[in-house]
Amino acid sequence: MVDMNVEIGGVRLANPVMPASGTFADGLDKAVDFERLGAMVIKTITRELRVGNALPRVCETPEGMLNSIGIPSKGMPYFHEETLPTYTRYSTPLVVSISAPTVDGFASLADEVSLPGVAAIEANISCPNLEEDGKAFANEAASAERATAAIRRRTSLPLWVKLSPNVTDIAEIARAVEAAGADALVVANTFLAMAVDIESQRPRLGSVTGGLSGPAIRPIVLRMTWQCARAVDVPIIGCGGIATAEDAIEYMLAGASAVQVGTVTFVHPTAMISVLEGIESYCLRRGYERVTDLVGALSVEEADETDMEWVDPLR
Amino acid sequence: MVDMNVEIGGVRLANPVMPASGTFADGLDKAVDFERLGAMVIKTITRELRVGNALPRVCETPEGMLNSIGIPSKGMPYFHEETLPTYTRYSTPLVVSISAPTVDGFASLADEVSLPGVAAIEANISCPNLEEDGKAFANEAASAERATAAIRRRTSLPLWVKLSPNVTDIAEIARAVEAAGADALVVANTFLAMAVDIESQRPRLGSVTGGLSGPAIRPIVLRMTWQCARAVDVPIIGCGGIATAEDAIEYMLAGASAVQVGTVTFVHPTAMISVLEGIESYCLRRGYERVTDLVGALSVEEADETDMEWVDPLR
Amino acid sequence: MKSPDPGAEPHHATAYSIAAAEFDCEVIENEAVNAEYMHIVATADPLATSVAAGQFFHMLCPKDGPNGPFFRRPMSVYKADPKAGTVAFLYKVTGSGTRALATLAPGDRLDLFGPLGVGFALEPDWRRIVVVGRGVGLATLAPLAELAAANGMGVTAVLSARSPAVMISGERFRAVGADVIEVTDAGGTSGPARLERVLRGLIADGMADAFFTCGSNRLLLLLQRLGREFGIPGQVALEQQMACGLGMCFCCVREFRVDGGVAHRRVCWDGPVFDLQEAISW
Amino acid sequence: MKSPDPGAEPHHATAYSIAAAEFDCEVIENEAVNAEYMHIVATADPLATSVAAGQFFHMLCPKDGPNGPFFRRPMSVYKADPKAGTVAFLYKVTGSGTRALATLAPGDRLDLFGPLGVGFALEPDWRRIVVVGRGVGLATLAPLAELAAANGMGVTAVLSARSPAVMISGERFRAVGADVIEVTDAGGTSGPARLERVLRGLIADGMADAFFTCGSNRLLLLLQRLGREFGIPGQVALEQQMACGLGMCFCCVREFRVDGGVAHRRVCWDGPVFDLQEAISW
Ligand SMILES: Cc1cc2nc3c(=O)[nH]c(=O)nc-3n(C[C@H](O)[C@H](O)[C@H](O)COP(=O)(O)OP(=O)(O)OC[C@H]3O[C@@H](n4cnc5c(N)ncnc54)[C@H](O)[C@@H]3O)c2cc1C
Ligand SMILES: Cc1cc2nc3c(=O)[nH]c(=O)nc-3n(C[C@H](O)[C@H](O)[C@H](O)COP(=O)(O)OP(=O)(O)OC[C@H]3O[C@@H](n4cnc5c(N)ncnc54)[C@H](O)[C@@H]3O)c2cc1C
Ligand SMILES: Cc1cc2nc3c(=O)[nH]c(=O)nc-3n(C[C@H](O)[C@H](O)[C@H](O)COP(=O)(O)O)c2cc1C
Ligand SMILES: Cc1cc2nc3c(=O)[nH]c(=O)nc-3n(C[C@H](O)[C@H](O)[C@H](O)COP(=O)(O)O)c2cc1C
Ligand code: FES
Ligand code: FES
Repeated sequence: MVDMNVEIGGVRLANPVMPASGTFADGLDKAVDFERLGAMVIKTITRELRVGNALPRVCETPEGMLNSIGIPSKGMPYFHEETLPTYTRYSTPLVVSISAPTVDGFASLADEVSLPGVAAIEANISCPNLEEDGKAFANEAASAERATAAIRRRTSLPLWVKLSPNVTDIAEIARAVEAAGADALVVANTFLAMAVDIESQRPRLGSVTGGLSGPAIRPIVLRMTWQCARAVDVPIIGCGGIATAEDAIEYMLAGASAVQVGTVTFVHPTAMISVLEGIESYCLRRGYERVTDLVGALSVEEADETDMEWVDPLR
Repeated sequence: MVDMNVEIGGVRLANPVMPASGTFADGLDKAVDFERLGAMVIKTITRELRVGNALPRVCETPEGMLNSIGIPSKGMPYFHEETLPTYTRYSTPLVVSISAPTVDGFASLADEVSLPGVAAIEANISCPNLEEDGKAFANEAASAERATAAIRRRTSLPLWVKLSPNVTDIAEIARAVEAAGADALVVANTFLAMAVDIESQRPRLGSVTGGLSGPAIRPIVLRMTWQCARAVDVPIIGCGGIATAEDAIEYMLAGASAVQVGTVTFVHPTAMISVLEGIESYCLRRGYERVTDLVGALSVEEADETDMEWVDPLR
Repeated sequence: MKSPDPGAEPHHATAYSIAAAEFDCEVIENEAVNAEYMHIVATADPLATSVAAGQFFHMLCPKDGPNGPFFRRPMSVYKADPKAGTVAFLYKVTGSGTRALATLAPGDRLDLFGPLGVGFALEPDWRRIVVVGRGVGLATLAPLAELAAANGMGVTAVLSARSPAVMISGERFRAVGADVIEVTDAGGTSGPARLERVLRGLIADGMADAFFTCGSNRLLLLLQRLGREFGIPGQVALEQQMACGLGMCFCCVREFRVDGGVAHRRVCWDGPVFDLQEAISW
Repeated sequence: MKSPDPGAEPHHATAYSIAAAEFDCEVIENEAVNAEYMHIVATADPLATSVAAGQFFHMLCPKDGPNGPFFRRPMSVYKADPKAGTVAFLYKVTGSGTRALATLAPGDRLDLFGPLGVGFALEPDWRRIVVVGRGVGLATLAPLAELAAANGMGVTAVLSARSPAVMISGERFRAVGADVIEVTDAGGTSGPARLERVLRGLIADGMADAFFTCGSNRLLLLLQRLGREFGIPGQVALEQQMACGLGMCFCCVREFRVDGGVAHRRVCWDGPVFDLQEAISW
């Protein structure tokens, strides 16, 4: 028996496997027993009523997909009356992902969703910040920090902050968000990307650009996870291109305390369960008593880094 | 007949298809007639003698690969005596990629390779800047600009600058590099990434992290190409995951004036030729007389962007 | 376009089966039925063969090249045979996914996820229904005709195609006792004016307690107009690009006329079968 | 490790064929020869069958799943038959690429790129050579034995394997008239001390004008030692992970002892056959 429990920034999870926001909804219960999940992370909600982006909203790319779903939102009354009761039926911890266009919007929405039955808040700060020219909060350490700090002041729930991978130095942003009071980091959201239909000579997505997800991005996000894990003390939840238990174990060895499974669920609806079972068998096979023993177990030899030693020019 | 000529920052090319630095060498002449290429871009050279990175230096990822080849360099005498004569036998323009650990190093190397037979210099500024803590020159607008300006002062050859995709705002860097005197931009180098062998629990690359290339990254680099093309006036050379003529046409529609083909050559050695022929047939079929008519022909409807209009909160 | 309630639940969103699963099936047959359509039959277990008319499976097509297919492909069931333990689909090769699907040979594996979506619903008091379909839409309507016949309803099937050579499923409809009217562009018999006359005739003869359609925008518009004029209810099966097929990703939304406003609904979850009048033609 | 000249050209880097091409071949046979090895034969045109002993093809293996294989896989030619227009390879299923390769059936396509690399070189004044190989390394040595025999040289082949059941190519060597000495771990005959006695015997008998080896580090070390002691030249075929196969990417470098220093060479381009004494064991 492997102890699969993990503690993620104040929330105790029965195992480290959970869905990524926007790739999970109650319909999945047709194929997956939600009681087996480490947590349920629901699609980002906003206070505002929104219909989402223009169609087409998805397209296929090499081992990945683009999405420009946007955040179709039915508003807060719907959240209270429909969404919350749908998930509080399960004993699995519920993580509510929130987004807002302003720092105050984030703070007051966090306050509003700090309700019984909600185990943690995941702040999706990859959205455009209307107070700063529409640049995403997650793109700069300062704005990421401001949003985090404002949310922190308004909720006593565990606060997970989801970073964007579209940045030069994710470790710097991770440190800023940790300093502002995040209890855990989710690394990461999608890469801004695009695709073109050469016959119509138009973008394949109705909104021109969208987010790239799926196995294609895994090596990049894995690197970011490793960098963040070395930069901060709070737990990291790895998220990007995880399709199998092996992929999830890569993330955990690189420093993730838990993982989110997104796009692959669209292709293999029961992927989360096989990831979970595969992690457990790996632990059994390798003699780990606790899944937490995997976290950061990567052994990195001091690289001799010959190529970094720029020797004196020859002449 | 389609006019396939393109003019890239002062160099006239017979067609817009060329290899990406580090994925091309004289051995390819076993399979490809170099006279058919738009240009020959050779592996980055440095002044210093270097052996390259620890092994393993490559690994496979979903629709892509990681490399941490580094820049094994045989030094300048070898460049003069062996490399240059190897390529000046062909009438195809030769582009010499250079790299250096300091601004002055870049400038003097540029000076040194400004030789007869060299058609243009490609500055690979994704290397660590020893004067700024080892951060890559290409990571910040200021350091990218300094390196470009220094090279510009020391060579009258056309200067192409190759950007890094590991940045928050590539358009900002493109503008800085253009302002510093670049004649064209190459968008882009590889994404910093990693992979882990879960059996040995070690990184798959000897140097832990490496660069992700191949089809997997195409949607991200295509987006960057589009952003850069809208930000600057100098021509853009698109580079990232191009495997087929369709991919190259996507780049050209999005604003690239030419393309570099990298990783796919390892899988299909004659890929550059099929890309070239495919672009020409597309032009014929669509009635374009000049390949340059494709550049930036993407039609982007004013997206109604419903999802960006954050309406007033309901309550 | 902005709607007052982007996700109002349609009234017939009752789940058809409470479970769906990923099935590793074996291909039994995969053959061209004419120049455009292929017929694929695969082994299926009881949960899979419990699929209702109008529901669909989400199919994992073999890889074709680096560009995919990455997503599954939705296909409505053409025939489910619980006794034989098989499900069958009729499909048209249109792009990378269906092209790859067409390469499967008997003995190959086929991964099916389902059954999914909301199928057709027959009101007990309907006696005679009219199904009007075109192209591959007929594949979706065939099991409905069978279901109606099994419930003792009379079925008139108006089958439209470009030419007799690519007309499908005529026998399938006749086999369940449907009156079949075949019309083709090639024969000049499928034009809207002529079809309208045919349908008005059926209405006059009391053959149309309800309309069912799939596969043509023009037919949808025509049936909506006649439905409104004569107060005849109806249902339409719609298509939309899908990623998850389970109502999770919101890529497959379409707009519907609901309570005087416009609502967004997910074709995979709230449909693919919708009320005839609520559908907005495309 | 740093070398004075990271890329000194090895002295035998003469190109074998001036051209290489991507061939779309048809699989004629792909069968297990024992519990560990498969034998694949594919159609090939004259450029492909001009491949020399020790040269290799870079094979595109079918896709196995999202993780690849992405790169080609290098395989030295086991037999090229210009008359029949075929090339054959002997391979061991070790990972994703060879696993996928093993699924190919006669009639399937196989994309081969080659011929590549520098093969074995026979000096005209050698009369008798000794080839010593282990495991799949024997596949690489078999065409060399054939070439030597065709040039009138005597060949002694010392074939080493874990057990007789996975011993390969014995007949292939015997067919060209080689003296074959089979040794196995299971039979306790493959230990270094015993092998050294065998080789010293061959040297004493004047059978060893040159040594050739492939597939075992231990054998390489042994032959290097004996080669130095008796001044016997030799060549070794080395393996290394490859991406391009054409000397472009520098992923396949290994270190070699050259002029008292250490040089980096590309196995795909400067090899895969190298001077016995320059190779550094791994
Ligand atoms: C509920 C439902 C039932 C269907 N039943 C059938 C059927 O019984 N027989 C049949 O031949 N076809 C049916 N279709 C259409 C079928 O899904 C598409 O033909 C198929 O997805 C095309 O994939 P492709 O890769 O060949 O084409 P591509 O054009 O390469 O596909 C590109 C993308 O667009 C999507 N796409 C393209 N055309 C359609 C379409 N018409 N509907 C939905 N997505 C599309 C694909 O799924 C994919 O995501 C049905 C569609 C839906 C939504
Ligand atoms: C010049 C040359 C000739 C060869 N000839 C033969 C032959 O005739 N028969 C035979 O069975 N094998 C031969 N090999 C080894 C063969 O290339 C590997 O067994 C094969 O690449 C393994 O691929 P995989 O996907 O099955 O294994 P994996 O372990 O999944 O491969 C992962 C990566 O490592 C590389 N790799 C793994 N093992 C080796 C290896 N031993 N050598 C080089 N790369 C490796 C793969 O190419 C791939 O890039 C030869 C290798 C070289 C370099
Ligand atoms: C269709 C779709 C919708 C998404 N919606 C959201 C969202 O609402 N909020 C959010 O934080 N992330 C969203 N994401 C991003 C995922 O949560 C995840 O970060 C990303 O897809 C990378 O993981 P993956 O490669 O496993 O999919 C969405 C992703 C997809 C594919
Ligand atoms: C093995 C390898 C070596 C590379 N070496 C260099 C290099 O020396 N200099 C450089 O500017 N880019 C180098 N690159 C990056 C490529 O030039 C190119 O920017 C990148 O691979 C993206 O293009 P692709 O997806 O078509 O390969 C290298 C890439 C690979 C795969
Ligand atoms: S396909 Fe995902 S919601 Fe319909
Ligand atoms: S495999 Fe690329 S240099 Fe050898």
